[in-house]
Amino acid sequence: LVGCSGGGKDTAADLDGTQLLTIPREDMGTFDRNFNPFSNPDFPMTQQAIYESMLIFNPADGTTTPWLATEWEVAPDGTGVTYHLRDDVKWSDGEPLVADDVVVSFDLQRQIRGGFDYIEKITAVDDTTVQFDFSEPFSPALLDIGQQSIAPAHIWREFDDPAKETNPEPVGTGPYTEVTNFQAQSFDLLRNPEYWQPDAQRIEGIRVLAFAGNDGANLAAANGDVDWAPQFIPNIEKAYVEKDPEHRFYWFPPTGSMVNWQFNTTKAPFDDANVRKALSMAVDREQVAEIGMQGYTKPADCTGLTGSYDSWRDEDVVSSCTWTKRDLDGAAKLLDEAGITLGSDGKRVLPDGTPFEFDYSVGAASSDWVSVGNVIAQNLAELGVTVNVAARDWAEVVSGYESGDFDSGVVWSNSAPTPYQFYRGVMSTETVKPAGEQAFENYHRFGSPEADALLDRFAAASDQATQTSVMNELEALFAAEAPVAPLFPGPEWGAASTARFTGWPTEDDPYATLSTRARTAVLILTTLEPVKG
Amino acid sequence: MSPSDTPVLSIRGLEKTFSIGSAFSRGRVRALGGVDLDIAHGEVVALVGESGSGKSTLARCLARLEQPSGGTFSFEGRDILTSERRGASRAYRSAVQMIFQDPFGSLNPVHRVGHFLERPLRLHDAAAGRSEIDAAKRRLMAKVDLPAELLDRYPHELSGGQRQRIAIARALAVNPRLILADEPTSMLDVSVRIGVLNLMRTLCEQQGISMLYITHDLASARYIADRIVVMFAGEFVEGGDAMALLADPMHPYTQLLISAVPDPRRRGSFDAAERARLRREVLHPTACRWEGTGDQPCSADTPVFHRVSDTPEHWVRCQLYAPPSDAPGTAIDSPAMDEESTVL
Amino acid sequence: MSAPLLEVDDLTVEYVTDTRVVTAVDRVSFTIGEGEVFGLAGESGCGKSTIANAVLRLLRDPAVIAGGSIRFRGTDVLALTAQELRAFRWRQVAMVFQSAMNSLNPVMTIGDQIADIYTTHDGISKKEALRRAAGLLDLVGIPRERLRSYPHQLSGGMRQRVVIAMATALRPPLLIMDEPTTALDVVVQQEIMAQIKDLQRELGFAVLFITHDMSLMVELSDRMAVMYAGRFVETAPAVTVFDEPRHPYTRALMNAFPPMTGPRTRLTGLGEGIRFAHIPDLVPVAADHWVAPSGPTDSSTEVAR
Amino acid sequence: MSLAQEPNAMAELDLGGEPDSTSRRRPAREGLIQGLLSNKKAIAGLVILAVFAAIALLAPVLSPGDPTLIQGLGAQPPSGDHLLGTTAKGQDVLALNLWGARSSLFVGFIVGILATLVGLLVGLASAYLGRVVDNVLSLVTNVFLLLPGLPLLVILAAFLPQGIGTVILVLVITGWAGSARVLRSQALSIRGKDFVAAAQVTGEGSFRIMFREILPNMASIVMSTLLACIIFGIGAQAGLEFLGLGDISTVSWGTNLYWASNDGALLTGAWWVFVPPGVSIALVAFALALVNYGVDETTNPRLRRPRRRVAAAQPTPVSSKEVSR
Amino acid sequence: MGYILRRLGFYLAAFWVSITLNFMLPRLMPGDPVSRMVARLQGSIRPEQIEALRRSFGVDDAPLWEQYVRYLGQMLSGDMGFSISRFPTPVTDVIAGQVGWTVLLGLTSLIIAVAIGNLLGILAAWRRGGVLDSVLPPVLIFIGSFPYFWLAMGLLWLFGVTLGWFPLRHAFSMGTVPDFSLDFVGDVAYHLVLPATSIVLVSIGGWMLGMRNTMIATNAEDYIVMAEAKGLRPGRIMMRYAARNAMLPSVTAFGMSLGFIVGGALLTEVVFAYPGVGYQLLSAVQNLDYPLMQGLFLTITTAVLIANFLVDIVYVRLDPRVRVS
Ligand SMILES: Nc1ncnc2c1ncn2[C@@H]1O[C@H](COP(=O)(O)OP(=O)(O)OP(=O)(O)O)[C@@H](O)[C@H]1O
Ligand SMILES: Nc1ncnc2c1ncn2[C@@H]1O[C@H](COP(=O)(O)OP(=O)(O)OP(=O)(O)O)[C@@H](O)[C@H]1O
Ligand SMILES: [Mg+2]
Ligand SMILES: [Mg+2]
Repeated sequence: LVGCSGGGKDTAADLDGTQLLTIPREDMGTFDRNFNPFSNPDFPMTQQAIYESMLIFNPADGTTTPWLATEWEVAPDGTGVTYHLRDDVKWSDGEPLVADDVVVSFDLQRQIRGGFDYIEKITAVDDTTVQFDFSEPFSPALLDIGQQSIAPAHIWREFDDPAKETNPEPVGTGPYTEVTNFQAQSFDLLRNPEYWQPDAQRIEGIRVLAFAGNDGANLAAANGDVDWAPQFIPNIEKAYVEKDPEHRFYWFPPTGSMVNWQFNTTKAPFDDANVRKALSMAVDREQVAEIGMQGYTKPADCTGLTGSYDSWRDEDVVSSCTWTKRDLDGAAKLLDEAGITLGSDGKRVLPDGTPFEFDYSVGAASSDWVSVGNVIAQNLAELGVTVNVAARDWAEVVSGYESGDFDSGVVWSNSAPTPYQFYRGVMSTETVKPAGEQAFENYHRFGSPEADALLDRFAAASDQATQTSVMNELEALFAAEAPVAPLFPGPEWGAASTARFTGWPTEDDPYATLSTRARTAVLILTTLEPVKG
Repeated sequence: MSPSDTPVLSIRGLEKTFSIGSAFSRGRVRALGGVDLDIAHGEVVALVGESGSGKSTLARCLARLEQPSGGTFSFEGRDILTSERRGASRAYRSAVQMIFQDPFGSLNPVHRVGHFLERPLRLHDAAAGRSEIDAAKRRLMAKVDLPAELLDRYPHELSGGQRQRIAIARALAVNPRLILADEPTSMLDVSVRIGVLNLMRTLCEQQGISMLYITHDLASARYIADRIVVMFAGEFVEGGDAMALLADPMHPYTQLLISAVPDPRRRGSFDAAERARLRREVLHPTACRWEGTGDQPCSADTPVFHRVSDTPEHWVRCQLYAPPSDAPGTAIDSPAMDEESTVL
Repeated sequence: MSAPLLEVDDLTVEYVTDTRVVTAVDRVSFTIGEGEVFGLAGESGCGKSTIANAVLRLLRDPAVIAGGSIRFRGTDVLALTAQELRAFRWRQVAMVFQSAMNSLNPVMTIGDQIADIYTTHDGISKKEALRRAAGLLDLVGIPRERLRSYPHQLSGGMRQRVVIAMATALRPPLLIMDEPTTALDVVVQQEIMAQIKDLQRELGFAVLFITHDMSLMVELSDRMAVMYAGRFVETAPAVTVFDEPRHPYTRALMNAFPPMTGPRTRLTGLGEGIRFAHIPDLVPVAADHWVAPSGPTDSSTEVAR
Repeated sequence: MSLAQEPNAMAELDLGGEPDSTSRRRPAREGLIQGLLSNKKAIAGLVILAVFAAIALLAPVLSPGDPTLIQGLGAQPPSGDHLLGTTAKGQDVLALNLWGARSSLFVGFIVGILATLVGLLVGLASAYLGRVVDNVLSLVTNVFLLLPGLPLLVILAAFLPQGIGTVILVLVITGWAGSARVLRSQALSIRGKDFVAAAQVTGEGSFRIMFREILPNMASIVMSTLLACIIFGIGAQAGLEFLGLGDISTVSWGTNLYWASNDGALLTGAWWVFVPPGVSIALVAFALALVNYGVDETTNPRLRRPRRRVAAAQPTPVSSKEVSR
Repeated sequence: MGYILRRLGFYLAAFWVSITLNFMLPRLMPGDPVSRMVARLQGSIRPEQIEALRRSFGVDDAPLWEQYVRYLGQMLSGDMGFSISRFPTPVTDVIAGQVGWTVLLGLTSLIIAVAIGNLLGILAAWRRGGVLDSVLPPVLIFIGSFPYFWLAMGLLWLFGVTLGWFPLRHAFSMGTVPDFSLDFVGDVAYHLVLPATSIVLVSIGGWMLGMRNTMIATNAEDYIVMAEAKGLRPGRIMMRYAARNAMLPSVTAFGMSLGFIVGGALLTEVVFAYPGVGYQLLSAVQNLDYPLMQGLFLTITTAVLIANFLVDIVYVRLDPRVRVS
């Protein structure tokens, strides 16, 4: 009764191999029983332990693991994909997985959550073959489609209103599907009796704990009450690792979205690429990463690509580019050329005589990015440019972004298995909306016809070589135009302890990221082994 | 009718009903049930009655601190309620002043004495300059027999009697023609009471000010007033020349009141049985006021006043005194209109 | 004359605050005989209530009985322990306070408040106590069903009668009445006084009667004292005080009440701001008539600041 | 006291006893100030307040430059260089707290003053004008009193643009009703006094009566309402900012706490970041409460500490003999 | 009876005002829940999914009055729609699951604070100048001056983390199944200790001081002196005569504090990861989950209004003077 059970404080006697893998969920103070894989936001472990996808892309090492599908073919003209499903997979209620399940899942996904607009038709060719036809060539679709969670058609067809279904007793193909002991602040997931890889179910089950915020979850992690700490932990060395250095470790691969400093290019002088570059050059990204992000990430380069896309990165572009390295003199020169000159008071003025002073918008809730803003403001002050860190409510900030009513601000980029979506989001004219009209991406409103052409070529290319060469051109274009100033790749938080479970992915063995919300989590769940005795 | 014959104040059927509680309730208290009264120039009328009979309410209505719910009154011939609908005019304020019961409550403790005299002087005599006002203040202090150096004091530094004198001086500052004095001495220490009464009497006599003197102390009413009106449960029940009325009270309630006044000279005359009878008669719920029998003209619907003595002013409103044909009393419409009716 | 019921000798009461010491009662002596009505008159703040409360030792914190003695039927009241005092109170001396409005607990029924007396002093059951309480109400002519009323449901006069009934509950030999009727209507006031008179005739208790209404006092008391600034200035039988007041302050008091009979003559009260200072001890001027000496043109008066 | 306490909870409860009549008769303002200056608790409170006020005013002198400046190594415990250590970002904790006093005290006092002012206007108008005005204003006041304060605060803070102005506005909106209620009931009792009627009979206008006759008599209650509102303001601002609903780009004790918790100060054992803002808030609130205590004791001498221990029902002591218990 | 009806009328009016406010507030702010969610999930929602999200959450473009009418209808029928941030759980389910814990925490701490605080106040006032009277009030005021989340965190770190005496989080141990066994109730009580203590510590001073001051005023009443003169035992005078009357303002304050129960435990819930509506309100606000926000606010307000109404009824029982009128 006394004390909290279920944590790393267990004595050896408790480690009988049946201990539950304890995972915190830091942004849900309480749980409502809702295992609908199509609802937003994701309910903990639903997409990881209960439902699975046809393949799993691991951004940490760029590999793709076949999962519910064993193999796939991309149509030569890039206008379709065919997946072949595993034939030994059963739903947790004993029904076999069939192609129709995939068809229904995509119908539901498109109907409830939207997206996949490029898919024209989905056909269940036979029980294990499902074919997707696109309206136009779209090579990034392979991973996109492959990572969609598949739900059982025989169950979901029965629901009157799938969007509002809370699915309290989920039926999935994942390793841990049996919900037990569901309480407002914790629930357990036990083994799927019908799992297709019974050998991989080495742990007894998963216990998820609810926390009303990072503080509580961090405390639990520091105290050793959880095995896995997938949330942001400040000063993690001291706060977490140091308390049990033998077992605890963390690994923050730079595989999240790229965090950019965007400028409203519909406003002068931000419409001038050189000004953008100059501002970017004034930023001390090392300091930004060190202080703003507690050293948990590293500076971005001129490609704007995160660690997920290391295989795409063109080292030539990286080495020839200058505007992501701190160079105050260079920045000053560029600004002088743009007519933004230093006034007598040490502050720069625009050609029209007004002081060069603008806002850095950021959501107040993202305290790390506010700190980043503070560092940037401090950096730019040295250049004679005044940046006001305007930390406001995210909704307000985003609505400013959407309508194009902002000076500059911090923004995340699209993340997807290939850099296509990233470059489309920052450079394509298709995503540019005139100021005043609501935009959902490309808030900075930069479009380049050149980029459009390259993006189209990339989408149509079905062979790796062509894709790589097109991508190199896109990278060079990005480096030349600097549509946004990439700051650093968002790290994917992850820390864990080997006190009770071993087999975690690490920097040396990056078979998955250490995130509980990524698709790759299922790889971890099927790899971990309980510590015994 | 010469101007001096016009009563200074003439009240007709004045009513006041209080609704108690807040917006959601409907409770009502009838504090004034339609009273008539005339006060002549320079006359001191005492209004006596039990606690809660509506004496203060009448004074407050006349001072325009409450809005009457019915009836009219006119001041110097002008119908006030119709001519000054929204609150009192400054002219009315400068003619009618009020003195309150509690000298501790009626002087704001945060102001100096001078302030209480200065404000009315400023408000009602705009042209006056600094020095004139100072002189006026000193004159006022002299009038109420107080040294001028008290002007710099705060009220709490004065004795009760001194405070009440300041209150009187404040009322006098505007040269009023009518003063409403609501139990001005009941809160004062006994030893200084008489001094204040003397002062008020003197002022009225010297300056021809009329006064409505409200009290429940019959002895002081007798001491100061020309005329006494007895009030009971929001109605006037008897009125007349002060000495005559007290010498020969007609209404049982008046009798009760008089018998209740302790008087050492009547030591031992205290008759509990007689008092109990009177009290029963007055306060017994069925002993309705003016409940006439069929042929007698005095009832609640058509209350009639009975003249009950040789002095024309002494009247009573009680069915006990319904005049038999040979009695000296005669029914009259209203005591207050009596004078006019004799003129007509 | 038999031994007096209450003997107060040289009583001095001080209010000791941080900044100053106020002597509210200054070397006051008087006696009350069995069944006697003793009146105490004087201006507001002269110390009347202080004397009354001192007798029961009810005075609160800054007050200290600085000297003198209080004896009740021979017992030294000032020597009683808290325990003994509780037994002494109400059984020997009961008290009626200035305002009945405030001396009844607003959230307890009348019955409970009366019953409290019996359950505490006589140790009888609540039921029995309530039965006796009903009897008490009969005594003052209030219907028994009023036992279940709360104080605010009664008129001022009824409340005061309830308090008087309570005071007589244990048939104490001495009743202290501190301005028992000031807050009441004249008519009701007379009613109450009559009631007290009746009860006193019936039960034979002595009364220490405090008021500043001289007429009332003279009418009711056997003997009276006039008090000024914590000191007695005159004591005598009531009629004597009325007929031949000796001290100027007593004279002023007597003048303050216009008569209800006789011609209207102009009275003069005590001049505004006149204060008497240094009142000497009383000296006898006639049998049973004591006065503090002061010249006809009183040299010891001074004008207050 | 912090967000937890309803504003004015104390002031309200204090109304239980009518102030002693002897002090009522003294002119309220002078007596109040004199009384406060001779009350030990009040003086202690005023001294603490003065120290913090000095800190706030002198922050630019005591710690020149931008307090948020990042000065090298983070998370350093107190040392000679940094008397209170540094934050995880390497900012000087002492500088942050010195500068934080400015915003916290500013917001607290402004909120206190505005909330009291609004409450005063509503209370006076309600009490003096009566009838419909009173009914409507009382309804609104009571509704605002009953609306759960903190949730309303959180929702309002979320809905208005972030910034110090919003914080002030929100706190005033949620804080005025308490003072209005207290002030109204006080104004109502003064409105019933004869000197108000006397002023009316003299011919004074409503405005003058409200502000020159009624208001000065409310000095002490206005004062304690003000103090209670300031306490509320400081505490509630800290709470809002701690939740990240305030203006996190200002430096205040609340934002310092926010950053401390954000940077895991407790988790890493950096108590020196976490303790100073909390203690500063507590000290200021305590000081204000002490002054309030003093106001109470001044207006109601009964509340003063007796010279000796006394039980309420103890018999009157006899000076010659020892007090019998 | 009239009094009760009058209060009822007032509460209905208050209810209407608050539901209207509840309707207006979310619609006054910039941004919509979908943008907020996009911002929060930072990149994991694709731009092309936004329209679908809007559709499924039913972000409404109908004219305001139409929305208002519909809203009133829904509120009266108890239909609060679906939570956006926890789609598709109905708002009523979200609230129903949590409100009990909040009430448990809030009510427990309120009752403890009121009971102990008032008792201390009574004793302090009864024995003026004693330890309770002179030492305790300043100490309690000082403790109460700390921001209550600060105190909560301090307690958590001291007694939870460092000393390990109490659990760090949640309302009961993980893995236990709620039932009414002694074990479970004990477990819940054990988890309640720290959160409740933090609230009690902060609020107890106010209660004590309030009670003490009223009680001191009450002790000077004539009916207390009369009770003493009657020779009653001090204990009886203290409880039946003095405390019974001095309690009345506390009862009203208690009613007011009920508002604090539901909303006020917000930060405490966050610090101790305690389930409850307070935290949910905060997250609803952060996610712009209008339906949940409205539902919570409405629930809280309704609860407070009903509770106050009950307090009014109790008050009528306690204070016979308001029964008539
Ligand atoms: N503002 C008010 N609201 C409601 N009722 C009132 C108000 N003022 C007076 N009353 C009621 O009107 C009646 C008459 O009151 P009023 O004060 O005029 O009596 P009074 O004769 O002056 O009594 P007293 O001798 O005690 O001063 C009383 O029953 C009183 O309760
Ligand atoms: N608690 C107190 N502290 C200091 N002085 C006090 C206190 N109580 C009474 N006094 C002083 O003691 C004196 C006598 O007061 P007391 O109440 O006995 O007068 P009283 O004759 O009963 O007056 P009243 O006729 O107004 O009732 C007064 O001058 C008063 O100022
Ligand atoms: Mg009156
Ligand atoms: Mg007295």
